[in-house]
Amino acid sequence: MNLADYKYADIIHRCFRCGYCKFPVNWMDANNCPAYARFRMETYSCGGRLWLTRAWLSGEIDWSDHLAEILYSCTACKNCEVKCPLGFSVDILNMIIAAKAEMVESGRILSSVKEFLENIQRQGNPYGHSRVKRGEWLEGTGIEPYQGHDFLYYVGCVGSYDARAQEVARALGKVLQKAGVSFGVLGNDENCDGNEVNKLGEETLFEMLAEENVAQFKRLGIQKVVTLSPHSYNAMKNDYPRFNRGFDVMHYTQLLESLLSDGRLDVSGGFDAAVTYHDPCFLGRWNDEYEAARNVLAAIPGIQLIEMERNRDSTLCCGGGGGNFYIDLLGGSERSPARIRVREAHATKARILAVACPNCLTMLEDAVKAEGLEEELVVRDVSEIVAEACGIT
Amino acid sequence: MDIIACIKRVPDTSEADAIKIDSSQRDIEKSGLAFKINDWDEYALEAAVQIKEKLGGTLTAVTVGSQEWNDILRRALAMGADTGIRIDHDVASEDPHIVALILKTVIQRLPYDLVLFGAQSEDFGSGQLGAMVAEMLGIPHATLAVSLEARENKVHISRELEAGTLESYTIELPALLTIHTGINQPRYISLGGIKRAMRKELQVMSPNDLGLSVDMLIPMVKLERLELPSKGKGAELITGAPEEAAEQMAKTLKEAGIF
Amino acid sequence: MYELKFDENKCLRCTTQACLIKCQYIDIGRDTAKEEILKIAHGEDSFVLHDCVTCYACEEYCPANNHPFYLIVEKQEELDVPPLPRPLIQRGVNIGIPFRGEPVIEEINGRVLNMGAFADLMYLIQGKLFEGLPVISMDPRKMMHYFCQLMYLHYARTSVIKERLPRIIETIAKHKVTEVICFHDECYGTYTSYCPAVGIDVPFKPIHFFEFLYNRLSELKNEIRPVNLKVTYQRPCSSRLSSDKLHFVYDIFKLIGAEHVERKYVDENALCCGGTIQGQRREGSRKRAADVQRRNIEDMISAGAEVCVFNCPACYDTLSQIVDRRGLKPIFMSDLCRLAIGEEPEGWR
Amino acid sequence: MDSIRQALAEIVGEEQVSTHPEELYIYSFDLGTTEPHRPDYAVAPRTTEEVQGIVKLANKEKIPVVPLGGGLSLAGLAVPFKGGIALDLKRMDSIIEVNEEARYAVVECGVSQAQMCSYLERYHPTLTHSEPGAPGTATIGGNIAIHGQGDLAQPYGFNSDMVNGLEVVLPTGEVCRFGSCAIGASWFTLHPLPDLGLFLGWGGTTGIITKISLRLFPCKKIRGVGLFVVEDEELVPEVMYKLTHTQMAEDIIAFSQAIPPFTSGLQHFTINLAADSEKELEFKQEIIWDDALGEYIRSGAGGFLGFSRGLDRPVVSKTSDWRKGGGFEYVGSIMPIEKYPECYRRGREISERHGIPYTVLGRCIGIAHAMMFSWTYAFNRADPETVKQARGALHETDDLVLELGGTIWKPGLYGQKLVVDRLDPNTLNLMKKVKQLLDPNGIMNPGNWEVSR
Repeated sequence: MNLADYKYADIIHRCFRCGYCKFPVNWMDANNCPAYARFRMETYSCGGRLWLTRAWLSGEIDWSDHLAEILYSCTACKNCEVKCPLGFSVDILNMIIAAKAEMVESGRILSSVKEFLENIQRQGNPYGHSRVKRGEWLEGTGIEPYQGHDFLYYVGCVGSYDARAQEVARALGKVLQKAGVSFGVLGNDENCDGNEVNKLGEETLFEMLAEENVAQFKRLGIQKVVTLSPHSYNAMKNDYPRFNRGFDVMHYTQLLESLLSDGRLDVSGGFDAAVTYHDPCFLGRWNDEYEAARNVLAAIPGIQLIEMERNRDSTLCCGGGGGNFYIDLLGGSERSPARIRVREAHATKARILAVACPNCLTMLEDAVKAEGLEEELVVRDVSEIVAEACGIT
Repeated sequence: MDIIACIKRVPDTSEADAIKIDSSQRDIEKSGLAFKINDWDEYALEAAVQIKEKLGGTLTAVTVGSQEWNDILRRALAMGADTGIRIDHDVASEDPHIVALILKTVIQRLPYDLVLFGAQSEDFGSGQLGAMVAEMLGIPHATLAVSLEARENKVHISRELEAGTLESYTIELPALLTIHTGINQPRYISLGGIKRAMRKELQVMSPNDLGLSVDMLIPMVKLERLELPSKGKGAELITGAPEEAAEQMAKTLKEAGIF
Repeated sequence: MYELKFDENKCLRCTTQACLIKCQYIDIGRDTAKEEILKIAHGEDSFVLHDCVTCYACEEYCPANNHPFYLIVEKQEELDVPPLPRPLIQRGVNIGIPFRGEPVIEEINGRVLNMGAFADLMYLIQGKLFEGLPVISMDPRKMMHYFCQLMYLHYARTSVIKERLPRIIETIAKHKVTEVICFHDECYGTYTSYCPAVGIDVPFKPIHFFEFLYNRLSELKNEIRPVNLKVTYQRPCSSRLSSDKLHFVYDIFKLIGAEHVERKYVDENALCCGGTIQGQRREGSRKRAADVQRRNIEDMISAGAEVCVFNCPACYDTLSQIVDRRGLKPIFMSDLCRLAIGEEPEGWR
Repeated sequence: MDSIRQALAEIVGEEQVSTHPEELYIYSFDLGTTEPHRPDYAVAPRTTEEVQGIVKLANKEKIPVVPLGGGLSLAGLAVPFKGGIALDLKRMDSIIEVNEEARYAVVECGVSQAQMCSYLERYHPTLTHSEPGAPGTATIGGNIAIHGQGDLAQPYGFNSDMVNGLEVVLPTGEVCRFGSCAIGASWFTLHPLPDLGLFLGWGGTTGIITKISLRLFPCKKIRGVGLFVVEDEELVPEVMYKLTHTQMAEDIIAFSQAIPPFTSGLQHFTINLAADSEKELEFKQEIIWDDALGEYIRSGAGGFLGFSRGLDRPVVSKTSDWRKGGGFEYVGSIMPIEKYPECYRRGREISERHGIPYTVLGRCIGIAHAMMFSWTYAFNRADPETVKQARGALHETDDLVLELGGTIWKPGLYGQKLVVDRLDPNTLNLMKKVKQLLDPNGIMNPGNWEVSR
């Protein structure tokens, strides 16, 4: 691979490295790029990555594990894109993903990324757990396998396999049951949505997953999909159209919002706590959906909603995107984005840190433990909060 | 340099409890299982590809197995092998000697300087195959190679002994090596790579084509039955604050005489 | 060269002198008015040439359609009494110079929406109303190739208009267009009023933006939910060139359930946004503009308007912040229409 | 294992030291035309103590230390010409104290300009600091180390004139304080203690500024920009003079550029006004547009383009995209305002000779005591030819500055030599002594301001 063959050869040199990509929209601090916040070296800012990518492709520096770490520590949170003042800002993140794709094609990637992708190739999930266990979370929920229901409830890998996220998957299932929504799931036949695969640069694998999912959904006559994870939502909403997606997709917070406004959900049980909400990147910055979850929370009696300093398009990513909830290049420090974020949430004096993404859930919950804040701050998914307000236990 | 790498297809056993014995009691339930290149063989392949990238020559990947086994040859081709050869013979629970015989017969017919095997297989793990084939071919061999440097007509290797002691050899070619994990970092095989590899040559031949008649392939060892290990005593779960837990853990390990 | 079709006899025969008497910025009696307009026609200097705020209104006032405003501007140029300081004129004239390459011409063979010099306002033509409608001049870097140039009436530079306009028309025609919906009614006025007045051919049929909006809304009638807003309309100078289309403003309001409040400064008496006035050479122009704006907005408020609807982006730039500070919501007409069919235009809270 | 790397890791922690080619590559660059040079170590300290430790180590080992803030000088002032340690100070970003009554803020050197602005907007809305025209990532420390100016330069002067106190780590490792803080009092004034002025404008060659007490100024409720334009560059000095005489404006900048065409050949002024009420605003507008500038408008020589409320944060990085090339560099000068017309004309000639669209700007410093006049040259990072062009133009411009009787602001190596060659020998001699006294081993940002050679 040399620069000339690189998809963005004609623009990658245009980054001046002014550093705007590091800021939140309100300029409050220069560390809103999760990787930069973690390492505080220029290499880890978006500009640094672009310059290094160009240097690598033009042979000024060689491939190395460290170079791969720098590129793969990008969580694709899109903060840089929101903030970059230049005309090509729409592509600054694509340029980094394309660089990852070069590494994938050459076969030279970090072993953790290799593992992540091979696991998905084999088992359809990043953990490498067996396909035949994907539906285990369903036990005792009475949730039906999809069969001509109004909605397919697409759970995704984290919700299917991560013990904590499984609780959330079940909670949402119960809420939908309570609201009388007609929905079913795919269980063991559900496959990875490919969002992270795509952001990790494994384009062909992503295409395969997308094509298979679209085909399967068509076969089953699925018209509407509601996803647990914003990552699945993003892939299906923004990337699947390339594979003539034949269905509509919404994130569960959007569904809950409309169920509430249609009076189909009775949350009069209330939820008595000060709550602060963390925007998932793939709902917020990627899909401009900042209000659905807030409206849901605001509709619940007893909730006092407090905003963190950095919210909506200024949100600091939990550090789990771009596969980092598994490859974990940003963990292991008090400067891990998840821990910074948890401290920010704690500073609001809220008791509950509400999330709407299973990746954020696991990242932030671990961070709460690492910060020793279990007594003062609890991470709950919006669906769990709604479940409680509906009197589901 | 012309290299031959012999590889095997094994189930992905990262989750032991996904493994079940089938009704014949001589094999495992294949349904719902994912298969892959035997771990050790992947290191052997990577080693071969690296030599080829350095010194040029050809790399042929060989395997003995049924139709489904093509997929591991495709991966080998995607990694950098020029040709893939499958000898169509069901070796599910086969006597290593038979597999060795088949492999030897193929290898003889090919040009080669270096033959690489994984040190053992993840499933049966007998670790005999490499050595047997070397003996049958009558070429020098070394097992459990943890480092490998190839020159035009010789290879420098070191192999791991007990307690991590290393011994080093220079071996004249042709020779056969069995490769240990950790000798390199096998590259990622992208799906795009596999698609492109579809264009490469994949030969299939039967033992017959190799002049091996059925009676030559009668196993000397027969597998009688497989069973899962019976569950051991429940593990002890250590709880409490990190300090205490650590202390408790240390105590338990001492008592167990582990340190 | 193109000649303004001005007929002095029409003025001689005229009994109204509406052109100057109705002017809201010059205080003048009927007799003086007649003298002055004839002086101007004869190419003599007149205080009118100095005091004109270039609001276009007299084009509308003239009962004989004799183009008094075009005349005034031509004479301002001839006699070198520009309403604006020299650097503003040079700056303005240079604004229209394309400098970022030629536009890509794809053939439409039919009806098209022309964004003219407002390619950066694409966000105003989103949603159902504009579905499937081909658009030209979508690239801000190339939009000056579609700039109707009429703005130079404020700069006493009809020479620039006459020099550049034919090339612009050529560019638009290259798209093989039949009907051209003009995003801004300054373009519409250019092709329906100015071009005939000076004899420039227009090889396509111009459509007024509001006429288009009205027809689209009628097609989508059953999706309209009344907006129930008290609205007022900031009429731009350019709309003086297409008074016959003004009724579409009210037709649209009726269709979408917007109540147009009763005002003093409306229709013929509409007040200028002040944008061009504030920079003029004439003593006290900045304050004059501020005063016009104050009267205008106080009238909006006392009439009980909640929303100020805009057509012209220049008016919007000049007034939106100010009306906003006074508690009125500024909105473009197209966005108001989008509201009515249940869409959420950007910038509407 | 490199023992110096080891020692550095012990001071700042493993993760804050790098000898990886990736970090060394990135820290070898200036964003302008200066040739890159790789450091041996990239280090990002968090505290004054860590900086101290690093400097002591560097002294012992005789290796260079190159302090770096936003790295936006564009003049190569933080390029490690002699290798050594690239010291990224952006982790030192605490705003330690804001004193509303005495109007000052004590901050660590790595606080970014944008961070400072939004912090004040949020927590002290009645106060503001003089924000430079640089990207918001520029740091407070870096800015005063190069005598920067900001959007309050017109009424109050250079940012380095707004210092109420300093904490500096000397090249030999001692921590020194200057101003009232040096006697244990609060950080409210630099005077009247004996003046040591050894660090401002030295570009990190005499020590590392770690803490700054920065003067803050009243921030009025309404702030906005008025635009005025003249054809004749000869008018600019008198317009500046009249404007400053009113003492009603904040920032005053005159500029002219080839692109877009409507700015070409004209002199535009941006004039910042601030007021707490509509009444005050209208009063100031009347004084400025109608009284001070009215004559130009009536004569047709000058035009008022309107006043718009709200100040945007500078986005100069857009300049780098003019040639779709990601690069620009400018020569900044401190000039008498009467030189504006010549600066403009000669600068235009240079640009045209080098085939670069001209861009010039003059920002008023103090009530017209001087201006910072800059000539900007954009280049295409991917096209070495354009980089060479720009470099040529920059050097010619450095010569021009001195020819016109100005001084070069934050000169690069070429400009530094021009200045040193013209320096009064006694002054130069004193600078040498100061440098030798403070930095006996010559470890601080070597290559820059090498007065002692």
